Amino acid sequence: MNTGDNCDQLRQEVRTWLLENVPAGWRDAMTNVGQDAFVALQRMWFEKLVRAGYATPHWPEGWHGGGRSLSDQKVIFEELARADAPRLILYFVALYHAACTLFECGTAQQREKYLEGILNGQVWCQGFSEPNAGSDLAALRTRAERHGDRYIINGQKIWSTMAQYADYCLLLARTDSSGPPQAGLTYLLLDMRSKGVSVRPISQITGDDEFAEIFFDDVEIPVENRVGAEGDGWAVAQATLASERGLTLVELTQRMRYALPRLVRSMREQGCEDDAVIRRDLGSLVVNIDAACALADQYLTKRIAGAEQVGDASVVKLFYAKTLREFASLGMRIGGLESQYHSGFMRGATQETGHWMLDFMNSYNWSIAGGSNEIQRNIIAERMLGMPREPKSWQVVEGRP
Amino acid sequence: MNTGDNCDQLRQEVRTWLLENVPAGWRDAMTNVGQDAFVALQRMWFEKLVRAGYATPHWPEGWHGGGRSLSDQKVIFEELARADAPRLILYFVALYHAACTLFECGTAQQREKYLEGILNGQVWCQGFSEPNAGSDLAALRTRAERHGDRYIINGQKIWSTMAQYADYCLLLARTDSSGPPQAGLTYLLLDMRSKGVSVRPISQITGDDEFAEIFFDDVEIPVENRVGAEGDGWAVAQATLASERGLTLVELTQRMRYALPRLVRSMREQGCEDDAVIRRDLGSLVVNIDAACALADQYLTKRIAGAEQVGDASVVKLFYAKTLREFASLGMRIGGLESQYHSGFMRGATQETGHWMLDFMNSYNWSIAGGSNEIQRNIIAERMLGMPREPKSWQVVEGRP
Amino acid sequence: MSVELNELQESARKVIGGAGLAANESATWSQLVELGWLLVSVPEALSGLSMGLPGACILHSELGRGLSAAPYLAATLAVDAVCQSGFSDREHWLDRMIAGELVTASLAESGVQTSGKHLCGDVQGVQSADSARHMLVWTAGNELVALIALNQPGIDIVVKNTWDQTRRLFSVRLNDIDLGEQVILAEGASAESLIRRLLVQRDFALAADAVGGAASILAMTVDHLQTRIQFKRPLAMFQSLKHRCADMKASIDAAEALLFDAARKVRHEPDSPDARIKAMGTKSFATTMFARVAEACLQLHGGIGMAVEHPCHLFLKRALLNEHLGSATNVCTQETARVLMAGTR
Amino acid sequence: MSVELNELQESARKVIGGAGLAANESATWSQLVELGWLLVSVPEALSGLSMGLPGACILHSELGRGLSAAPYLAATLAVDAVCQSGFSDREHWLDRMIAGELVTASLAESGVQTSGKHLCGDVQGVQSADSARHMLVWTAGNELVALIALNQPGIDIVVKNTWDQTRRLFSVRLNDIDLGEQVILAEGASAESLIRRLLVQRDFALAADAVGGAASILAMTVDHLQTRIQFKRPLAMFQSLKHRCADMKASIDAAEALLFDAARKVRHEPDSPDARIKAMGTKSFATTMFARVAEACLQLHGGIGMAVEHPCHLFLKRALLNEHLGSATNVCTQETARVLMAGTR
Repeated sequence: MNTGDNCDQLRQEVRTWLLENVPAGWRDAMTNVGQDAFVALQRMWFEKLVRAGYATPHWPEGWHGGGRSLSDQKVIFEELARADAPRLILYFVALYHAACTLFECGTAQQREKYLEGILNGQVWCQGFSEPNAGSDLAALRTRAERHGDRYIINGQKIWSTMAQYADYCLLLARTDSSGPPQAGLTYLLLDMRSKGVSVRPISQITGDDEFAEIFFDDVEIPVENRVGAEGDGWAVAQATLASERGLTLVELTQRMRYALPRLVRSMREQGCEDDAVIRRDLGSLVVNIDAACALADQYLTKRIAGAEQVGDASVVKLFYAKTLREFASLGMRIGGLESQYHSGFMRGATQETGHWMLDFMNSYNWSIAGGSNEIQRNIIAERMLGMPREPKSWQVVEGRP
Repeated sequence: MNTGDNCDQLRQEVRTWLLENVPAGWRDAMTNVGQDAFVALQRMWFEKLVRAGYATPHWPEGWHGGGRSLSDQKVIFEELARADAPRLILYFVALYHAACTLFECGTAQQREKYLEGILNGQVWCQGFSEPNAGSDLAALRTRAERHGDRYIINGQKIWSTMAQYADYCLLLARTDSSGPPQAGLTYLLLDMRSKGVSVRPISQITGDDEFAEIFFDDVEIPVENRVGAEGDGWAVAQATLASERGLTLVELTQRMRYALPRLVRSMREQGCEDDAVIRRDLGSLVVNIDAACALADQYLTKRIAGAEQVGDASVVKLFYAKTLREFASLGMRIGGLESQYHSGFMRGATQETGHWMLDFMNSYNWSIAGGSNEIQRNIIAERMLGMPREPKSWQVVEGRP
Repeated sequence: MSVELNELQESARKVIGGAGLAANESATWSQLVELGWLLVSVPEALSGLSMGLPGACILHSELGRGLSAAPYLAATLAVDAVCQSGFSDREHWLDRMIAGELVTASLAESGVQTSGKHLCGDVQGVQSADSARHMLVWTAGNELVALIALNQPGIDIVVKNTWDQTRRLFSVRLNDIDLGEQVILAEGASAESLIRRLLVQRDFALAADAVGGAASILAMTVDHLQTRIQFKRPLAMFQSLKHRCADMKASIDAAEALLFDAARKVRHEPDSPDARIKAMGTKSFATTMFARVAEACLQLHGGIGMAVEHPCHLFLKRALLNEHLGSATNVCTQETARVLMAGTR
Repeated sequence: MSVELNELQESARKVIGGAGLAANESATWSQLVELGWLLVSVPEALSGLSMGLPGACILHSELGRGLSAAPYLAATLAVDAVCQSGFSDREHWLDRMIAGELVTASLAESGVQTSGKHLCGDVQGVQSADSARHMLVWTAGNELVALIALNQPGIDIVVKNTWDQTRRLFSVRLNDIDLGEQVILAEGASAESLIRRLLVQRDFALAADAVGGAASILAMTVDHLQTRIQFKRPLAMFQSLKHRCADMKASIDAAEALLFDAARKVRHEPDSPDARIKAMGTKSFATTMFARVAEACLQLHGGIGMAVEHPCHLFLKRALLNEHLGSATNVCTQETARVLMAGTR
């Protein structure tokens, strides 16, 4: 891992900038407020980061802020975590999924059209999952029928993060049902203001509604909005999914570490700072977090060295999800009965807010979404340990266990 | 559950008898001794129990000690546990598996021939498992070929408890390989002194050798030693396996409860009786043991009421195995480095001896043997919860996870 | 389980099951009043069903299974306290309570103290306090049990917004409440034993609620796995999910066995120190089990479990709240260890 | 990992792997002496490889993978203590040690005290004491580090019959050993920092041993599951077994990442309090992980895992012993919590 002069200088620079620019008290300002306040904060923070060049360090050279090495990006993310800066949740799909897909698979024309828009604050969402294709993307059924220079879309997407705010959508749809399921998918860019698009936010068990369903009723998309060839959607989607691997986990694991003092303060508030059982579990959590940070760091180091292997990301995500759950669980134990009272709803704060029950429920985002723990275990067992895959098709027949 | 006068009177009677008859200091006498001493103790204790009628309360009326109700049997087992009496490991197969099989499926002639021998101290072993048929009995391959009025046996058995001491063996062998695997099995009674039988004790990781392999090289068994019809072996084996269900678990869970003071004494010896973390885990173990006892008790109550359902026994065994492991693990934590030194080898003591590492390893007997935890989970999921069975046959094909 | 208890369970399951999950609070309350469920543990001498702790556990378990909103637990505590007390007006109070006038109580630890002739302090976890005219209180120091009117000066009732939406909890602040004007049920040694009795019932009830809730969410989860198709097969075909369900089934059965075993063992002396320890052990085992089961079931539901429209989260939130009501889990385990150690030479 | 470390790892894996599991102690010892592995953390100035903690972790991890019997851990502690000390005879001692004369040390907590000019007390967990002429000791109170001859009067060496058969531990009793006749390596403040440095190395070494051992037993278990046929298919096809292997893989990877991350972070100040905390955390995490992995692997082996002829149990016993060597797990977690709390406003 490069910890040389360049990195140290950048670290100092980012740290100083954050000290001056992270909106003071943003957590309190985001507690028990409506969506508008949240969107306004995200926009303000996005613009600041874009201007400073810290929102797009992963973009190629030539683009604003772009051309940074992975190790420089890591420094930026670590410092964002350290400074407890807001996460750019509203712009995440735009900055990572959309941008990286366009850089990797888009045409020059598409890049020109959309990337500038992203820098100007256009919000994107991802339309991959469907009600019957959650973990199993190959089963998706939203249809895209070619009519001349347009595709006509009918169907439904679900679990689309912040779709209700989105200007554009990364849409994976089926253009062919005749061959193998993965071969019939096509990747399209959809203007969310198109006729026939409707969005219904999903009320979550946290009280939030950061996910939404999207319904398509004869929605038209021009053929030039296709990314890659017709039927190449599966491959393009892989580029989308790989776009932020690693860095996000570095940031999130570091955020856990910097959030540990919240547990300690809770212990003091609850007068249980001398409880040996709680202290033992706290000590054990600290080490688990160190391990999660080390795993994420090692993973990024491997990526920098071009030595990433299939399954590496699954290990990090699985371990992170487990540790995050432990974090929130310990918080609840410390908080006692009080942890079961609504202590305010903090928008966009995601993890380790100190509202332990909220944090606990949010931790399921990491064990279910983006490939559930179960899917990650399959990948690790099959692709790292070389154990047999689950059979492709499977007859339900009676037989001894 | 009957807790009426009869039971209370029996309890008092058994308790008094045990007070006078349990060999004082038998645990110390069994520590670091050879097999002969162990066999001698078992024989002595067996004879005492037979004479008192407490070895065969589950036998039918008319047989010595027999004709007791299940609730009376429960009282006897509870009191044996309470008195920390030696378990009759050497005679277990004879008293339960062999006797119950003969009562249920044997001919009058077979019963006459063998049951008296059992009461006189003949040792039996069970020849079911094979190297490639552990959890999967239907796959067993030891052959029994009919030649006139004899079967000729060739093959191998494994994990046969105390086969090296056995006079007879309950043998499950294949007489037919043409049909469905379970249909070709036949149940035979084998004199272990027959020509061609050889026994090799298996050295266990505990230092014990209570299991053995049995090899058959053209061993002859007279046809009259067959139990049930040729090809009915699977059904007869079920009777064998069901023969001691319930009572053993009542006894074992009660033994855990009465062994708890050993943990407390260890804590005092190690000076950690005020360690809050250990105390918390001890308290939690106590409740787990209460739950295990309650489960075993409930199970027997169901059997008495004729209300047993498939899977009930699996739940009890799974929970017992888990709790037993916790018991020994806590013992090791309390014992610290000392728990990792050989503290003596106690023959026939099975569980919760206070030699924590020995106990820990012995606890695998309950999570692996007699239907592993994994098999029990299958039974619970499939037959209690109604989830699909594992497919009968399964092609290894590539496919998404 | 006796025939009597079995019948009670069957009829309760029919009633609660018929009303659907998390049914309307006041409708459930009226129904259970009508069915005479408040009489389940009342002694025969007072025209009750005299089914003691086992009977109460049956009903609490079914109410947990249905995520019932009715303040049955609080009400039965008050009913029992009145039954146990010898005060003159007892029958009159009992009649009103059995007829459906709610006297509520706290499901949490008491924060009440006597100060001269007055009561002060916070009572947390009071069920449906806005529907009650009176509340049963006991002091943290075990000196006193009383019924106090909730509409008198010096009482502040604050609704607590719990994550669990299936029950409504309040905190009630007592500001120098004059004892002379309240109904005193017990004082001194008899208060100590009555309070122990109440805490035993409370902990058993929470444990029973947990057992019923866990069985219910597991059944729902198995149904989900049987019907949800991924990779062209029902999720229930995946062995790792099957095994997790099996483990949950085993721990639910263990908690249930423990619950009824302990309830039967202490039913004749529910105010004894032994009953208290058994209740604490059962409560901590069952509520911890329920929380872990509900956590796992949410995971097994996948995305849909995160949506408010699916009832999965209602179980999780009730389970996590139960963990923090009644005796604290760490106190339960420490006390259990203490008793074992004190009894070991 | 640097290219250098990678190369060290590859060559060590070849050597240890080639010798087979739990290879002969003295053959392994000779081989590692010959390969210069005792020099791995010795400073360049003393003709060492100067690869510090990360280099040591590589080798310990490979030795754990192979269930090595050689007293390498004890020996490197003694070598390091000599390197760090300024005593006149240093180079001479170092030459003898590097050439293969074993100076052993304890892998457990020290029970040694100074009493006037004498040393007293028990030293537990001394590796292969019967092959050594000297032993490194430090006092429990951190006053002193010394080399003492094992063949002098007042020394009682007792072999301890550990369940782990892959290493040989002894306890050494010191009865009024005259300090004047021993080689004193450090006293006072410099002893305190040297002892900290030794404990850090010991804990890292045990953690590395655990990481290597766990990776090894998991690989063996996956092989077993791939080849063992039950119900007409390899056990490795059963998803619940696959998922348990996946969970183990994740925790082994986490321990390994933690190990090398922590070793790298403290390599320049391995005698600092921060190094001590990191070493304790890493040790408790890794040895707990190894014990849980080995426990599960034995279960996954089924009956054959219970037979002494299969090496599965060797890993389990080494894993459980490792948990009880070095800093005690409960002390590690309590200390980690203490440091966090002290640093939190």
